[in-house]
Amino acid sequence: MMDAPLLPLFILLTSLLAAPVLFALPERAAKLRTAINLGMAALKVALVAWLSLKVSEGVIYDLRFAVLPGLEFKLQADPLAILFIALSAVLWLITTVYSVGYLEHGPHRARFFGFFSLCVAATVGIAMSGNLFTFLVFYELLTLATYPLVIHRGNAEALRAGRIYLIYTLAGGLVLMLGTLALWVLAGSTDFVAGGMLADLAAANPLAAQLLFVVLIGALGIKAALVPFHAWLPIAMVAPAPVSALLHAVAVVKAGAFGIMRVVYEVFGIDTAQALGVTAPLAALAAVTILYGSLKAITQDDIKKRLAYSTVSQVSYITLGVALASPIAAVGALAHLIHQGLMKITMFMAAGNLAEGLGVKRVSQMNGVGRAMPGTMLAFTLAALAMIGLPPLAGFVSKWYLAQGGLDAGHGWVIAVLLGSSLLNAVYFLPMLHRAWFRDAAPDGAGAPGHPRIGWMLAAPPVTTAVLVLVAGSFASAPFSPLEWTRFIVAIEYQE
Amino acid sequence: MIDPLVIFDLLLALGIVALAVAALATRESFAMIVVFIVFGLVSALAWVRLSAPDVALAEAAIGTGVTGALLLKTLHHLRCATGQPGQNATQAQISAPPVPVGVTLANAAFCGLITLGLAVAFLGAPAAGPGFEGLVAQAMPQSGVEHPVTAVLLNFRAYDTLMEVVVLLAAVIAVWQIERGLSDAPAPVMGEVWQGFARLALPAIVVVGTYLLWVGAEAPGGAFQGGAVLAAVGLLLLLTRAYVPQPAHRGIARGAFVLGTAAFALVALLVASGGRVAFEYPLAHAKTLILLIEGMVTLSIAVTLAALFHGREPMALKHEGKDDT
Amino acid sequence: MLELLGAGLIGLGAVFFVAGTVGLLRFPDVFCRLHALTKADGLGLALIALGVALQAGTGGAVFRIALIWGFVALASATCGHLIARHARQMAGGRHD
Amino acid sequence: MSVDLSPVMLSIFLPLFGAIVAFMLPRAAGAIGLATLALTTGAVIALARDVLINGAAILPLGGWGAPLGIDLRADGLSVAMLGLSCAVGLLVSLSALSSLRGPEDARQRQYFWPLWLLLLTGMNGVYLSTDIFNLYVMIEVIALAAVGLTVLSGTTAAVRAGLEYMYASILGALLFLMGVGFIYLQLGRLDFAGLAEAEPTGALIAAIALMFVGLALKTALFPLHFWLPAAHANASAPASALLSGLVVKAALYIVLRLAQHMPFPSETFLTLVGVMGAGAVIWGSIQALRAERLKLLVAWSTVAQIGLIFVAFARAGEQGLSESWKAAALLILAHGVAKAAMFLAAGRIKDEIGHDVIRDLDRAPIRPTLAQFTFALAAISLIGLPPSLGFIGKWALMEGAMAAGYWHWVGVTMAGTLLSVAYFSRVFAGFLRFDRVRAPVGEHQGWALADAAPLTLAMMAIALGLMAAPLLGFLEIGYALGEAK
Amino acid sequence: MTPDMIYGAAGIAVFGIGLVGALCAQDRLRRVLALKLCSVGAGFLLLVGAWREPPGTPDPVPHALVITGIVVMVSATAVALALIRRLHSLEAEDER
Repeated sequence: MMDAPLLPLFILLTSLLAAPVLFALPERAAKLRTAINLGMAALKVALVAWLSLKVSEGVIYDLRFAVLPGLEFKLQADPLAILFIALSAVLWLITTVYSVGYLEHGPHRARFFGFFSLCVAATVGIAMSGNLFTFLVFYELLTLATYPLVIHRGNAEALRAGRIYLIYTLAGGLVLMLGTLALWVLAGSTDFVAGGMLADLAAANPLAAQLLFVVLIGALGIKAALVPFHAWLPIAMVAPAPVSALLHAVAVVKAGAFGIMRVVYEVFGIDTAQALGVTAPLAALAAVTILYGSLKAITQDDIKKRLAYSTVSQVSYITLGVALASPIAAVGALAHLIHQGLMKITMFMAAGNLAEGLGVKRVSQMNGVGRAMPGTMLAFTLAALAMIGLPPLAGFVSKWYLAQGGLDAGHGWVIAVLLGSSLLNAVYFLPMLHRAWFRDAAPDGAGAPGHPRIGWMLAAPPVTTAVLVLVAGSFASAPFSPLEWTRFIVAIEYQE
Repeated sequence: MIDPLVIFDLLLALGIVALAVAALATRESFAMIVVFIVFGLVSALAWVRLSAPDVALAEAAIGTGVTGALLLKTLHHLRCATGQPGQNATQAQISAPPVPVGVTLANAAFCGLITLGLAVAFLGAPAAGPGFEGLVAQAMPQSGVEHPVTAVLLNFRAYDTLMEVVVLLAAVIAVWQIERGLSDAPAPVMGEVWQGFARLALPAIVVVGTYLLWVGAEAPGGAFQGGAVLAAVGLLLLLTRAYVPQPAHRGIARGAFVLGTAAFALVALLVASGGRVAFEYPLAHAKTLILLIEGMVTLSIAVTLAALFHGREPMALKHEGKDDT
Repeated sequence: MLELLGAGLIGLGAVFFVAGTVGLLRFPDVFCRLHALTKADGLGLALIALGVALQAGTGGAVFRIALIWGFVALASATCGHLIARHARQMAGGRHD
Repeated sequence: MSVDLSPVMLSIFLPLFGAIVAFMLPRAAGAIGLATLALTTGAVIALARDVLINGAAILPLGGWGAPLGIDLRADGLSVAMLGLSCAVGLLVSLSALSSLRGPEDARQRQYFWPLWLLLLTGMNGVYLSTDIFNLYVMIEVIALAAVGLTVLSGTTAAVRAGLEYMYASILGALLFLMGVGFIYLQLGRLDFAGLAEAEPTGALIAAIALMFVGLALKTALFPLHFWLPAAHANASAPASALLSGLVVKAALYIVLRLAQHMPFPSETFLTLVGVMGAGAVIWGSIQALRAERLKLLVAWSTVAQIGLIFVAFARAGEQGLSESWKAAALLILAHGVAKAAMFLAAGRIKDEIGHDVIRDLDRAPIRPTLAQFTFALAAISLIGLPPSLGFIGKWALMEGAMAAGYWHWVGVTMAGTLLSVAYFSRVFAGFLRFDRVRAPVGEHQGWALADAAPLTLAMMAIALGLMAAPLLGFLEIGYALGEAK
Repeated sequence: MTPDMIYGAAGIAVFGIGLVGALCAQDRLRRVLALKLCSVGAGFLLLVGAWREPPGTPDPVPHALVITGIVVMVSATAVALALIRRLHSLEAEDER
């Protein structure tokens, strides 16, 4: 097969170059815009598939050029990157379809899709960053590209949310810059190296290394919505549904979680991090976030807010898996990166459909919506059950590995956390399902099962992702399934 | 025994400082300007004592004469525009926001501190060591002129001088721009004696100015002093209303403004051939070229200074605002 | 001999200047001051110019000194006239 | 016999002749100005090529050679600054052509070009000069032309600001001149090479202090910034872009050069510079947060950003300025390009919606999208977000500060960055809010040609960040600091 | 006590006085005048640097520099005064 060393760059450019074209398109050129959007998204999926094949064959991709003397801008495609790119490429395609349907007659579509495209470019860039410096560049780009999406509605509430979002994330970016600089000054390199590269520094100056860890994880924790830096996430849910879906499932919170992985595994190295004694506190913080997020979710009546707190909780599974410092837990964490994405995107799209089709935005309005929109609600139900961790759905697989990893690492309390979280998940999701399927709609109020007006572009995406949730869980051991790929990665990171 | 000249120097220096204080402390604006003019002339005297007759001439003619005229004109304008000829300009400017006394005091204290520091630094500076005089003496034979100051101005550091003429050009363009459309304050009527004086003085001033220009090659004097004296002709013409700038004359005026700069820069560039660099006059033609440049520059300076005094660009006031170029 | 005479004349001229300046400072109004200045300084200048001319070596220098004296005399007379005119206008509040 | 037109001479003399011709032929001033800019840019490119191949170029004017004569010297830093003034100048000129098009702008148009070309003459002269008295004359050329440009719009506010600017300029230049006097007193010569040999005596310290204060006044370093906001905010858009993007840089460049050649200033002095810079960052940002008008906000942000550049000077540690000058140079270039873009964009916004009151930006039924986008791009560079040149500059600054253990300067830089996010996001909110408009908003206004120049500038500010490595390599050509120490 | 010391001190004093005036004066005209005083002070300093004990001739370069400085200063003064005149007219208009 043909060898293309610039493949990672092409993958980046499919969305990076699409953005200016989309900006420049006149508002009315809807068909052309859709064609470009879908064409580019499909092309990206194809390129990513090609890339994963090559990487699994052992081809190494490494593109770099110097920005400052010694400091390089570096793109690489390692298995971990592939995992994240694949997720974002596939979900971008699906979300694009959904967005086209969602915004069919809305204002500012040129702007929306331009930034949407930039946002995916940034995510792909984050995935393929070969060092922390490059990671930082794309991390900030992600912030900038998502801000206009968050405030897309352009009203006072959106602006306020946008401001809070911007302050949190840019502050996070600034702290990340500080940490990257410190890393650069202390270690002379910011490269991601399997097994880490800070063993010498940690031995020579453990305090500096610990501080560095705190700074870097703190910075990334803002985007990953770790408590106490999570406040922006529930506020940012004022964004349009596809944006929320992207934010929660693919781009922003995942970028944070992914960054934590990179830092723990490839900057510090899991052994070094453990030796520094920083993983246990991180695990504890993740556990607190998991429980706190779930507890807060229970009290929310707004569907998207409830989902947002659920994200706070679920994303920390990933952090927890990383911090447990056990290969088995790591498998769970990485798998959850994918699984949580699939589950959450399904739920946000379904929530969007409820709002669009029925005007339902609150849990208390959900009575009888199952009968009005059976497809959408079926997808939602599947995803919710997966979240709770019902076998054989995707959520179960990741929780299972996390629990095993906890035992493996000698942290028995993890089981309790997972159980508690699952219980809480059930407490906030089951009533929604109950209302949707088993309650009759109030005869007059909003959410009366009328004739939902949603096209296939809105209806199909959540169903697709729900099917993926089912498949990912049921065929977890198939080749090229997320779980298998994850094992491949963990073998590299733990250098077994 | 103390040298009587030292006493003279001391008294002169004290006088200069006193006049400086007086100029700023005088309340009435007109008196302030008069004191300033006296200050400038006395300073020029001191500069003669420092063996710098060229500079003294320039200071007297430009730094004091032209500057004084500019100040007086402005004062006249301020008083006329306010409508009360007798009123003090200070009171007229009510719209300037008052500065808190504390700030003023702090500023003054700060300045005092700086001055003290400078004085200490000056007294601690080494006795004047070798400057450029050796280099200048060596290079004089190749300079094309006999007077060292002129050699420095038009040959060794001709680039500075060119840029100085550019500053003058920038000033006149800026002034025309700033005062566009500004109506002229009514010229003061000065009576017959003044007219007679002007008529008598004009030719004499032209002669003196040209003489200063010519003598600059070997003795104190030169383009700037000559130009300033010639500018006095312009001032007299303007003040006696013997010449009223017309819109039609703008082209000529522009030409006169840029003449010095253009000629200077062209010569500077064009001599750079045959292995020579810019500003490197061929020795055989050095004196000619320098005189040529000086002549053009003198003319430009004279016209420019007069134009700076006149201020606004002459144009038909009827078409105010939508006047074409 | 000429040297000495020149010095004497310069000294005398200086006395007139001092007198004129005292007048400038002490007299009550513009016209009196002008009176003191123009008269005394005119004479003082003439005496000093004469003194310097006596000390000067060349004819050219003497010529230039004479010119200077002429110009200054002319200018100060005109100035005196203008100041007086202006003062009278101010006093009378009259414009012409 | 052919005349030897060295690109060093041309980059100063072309704008000079351009100014003369533009002044003589007011009707054709625009065309002449643009042609001059293009030619000058060509000369600078030729010069850059020369310098790249042969290293620093020295031209002893009149053939005398320093210290008697004046030498012009073009090294990497000079040429980079020349490039900045020409590239930014060319694009601002393009924008001026379109923004000064109306019949009511006839007078502005007539005077804009000669003044601007004289300004360019002065700036290019500064960047090539190696003689401190010549620098004094050059900054006066700049000052007069810049004041002329400031008051071009002719409003009361502009003239009042221009007068304050004039006072500050003259005073700054005179302080500088006094410093020149002390240098002469101490050394008996005025060229840069002579400065390097100087012993730090009282007279020299006085000279350094005087020149620094003079230049700080010219470049509006806190607390000597009082004249800048009004002057830059009230000038017309192209003039503001030139003033904020280029003019203050000339004085900054001189500070950089002097720091290169003068004996190493004491630690206390540097700390003081840094404290002033930090004050500028904080105070400028606070005022930008409070500003009611867009252009005023942008002007205050200049005060803050200038402060940051001085922080870069101040964080020189034991190694002297040998490293920190690079951060300062990068920040100067980055700010020059981005701020010019921002002022032009702000001018466009003001033109399109008729006012520039920040609070009411979101009431406008018309949104000049492209200008807003340009503004945002420029803000990215000014805030220092990757991959812009501003980011690289801040990176270099913080890296150096961290390596030297100056954590307080790191803190100041970070605070400045956050504050800039805060004040710029006020503007973004105005751009992107729509619920206060009654009429339907036509957001996409198409591609106005007038937006091309600012957009290009803004994209340059971003793209240059990716070219920072070759840029730094170029800046180091002929930099004599290592040898001088 | 040589002339350079005496006039050098005077020059610095004049510069300082000008500085005070430039920063503290409220009157616009007075501030211009104060700046002019500063420039005279700077001129003194340069000329003092050029001065040599009598048998020696002074260094001509600073003389040239001061002449340049004078011309530059008169240009700047002219612009400042034009601004003052313009501003005065504008303010008078605004008041009406």
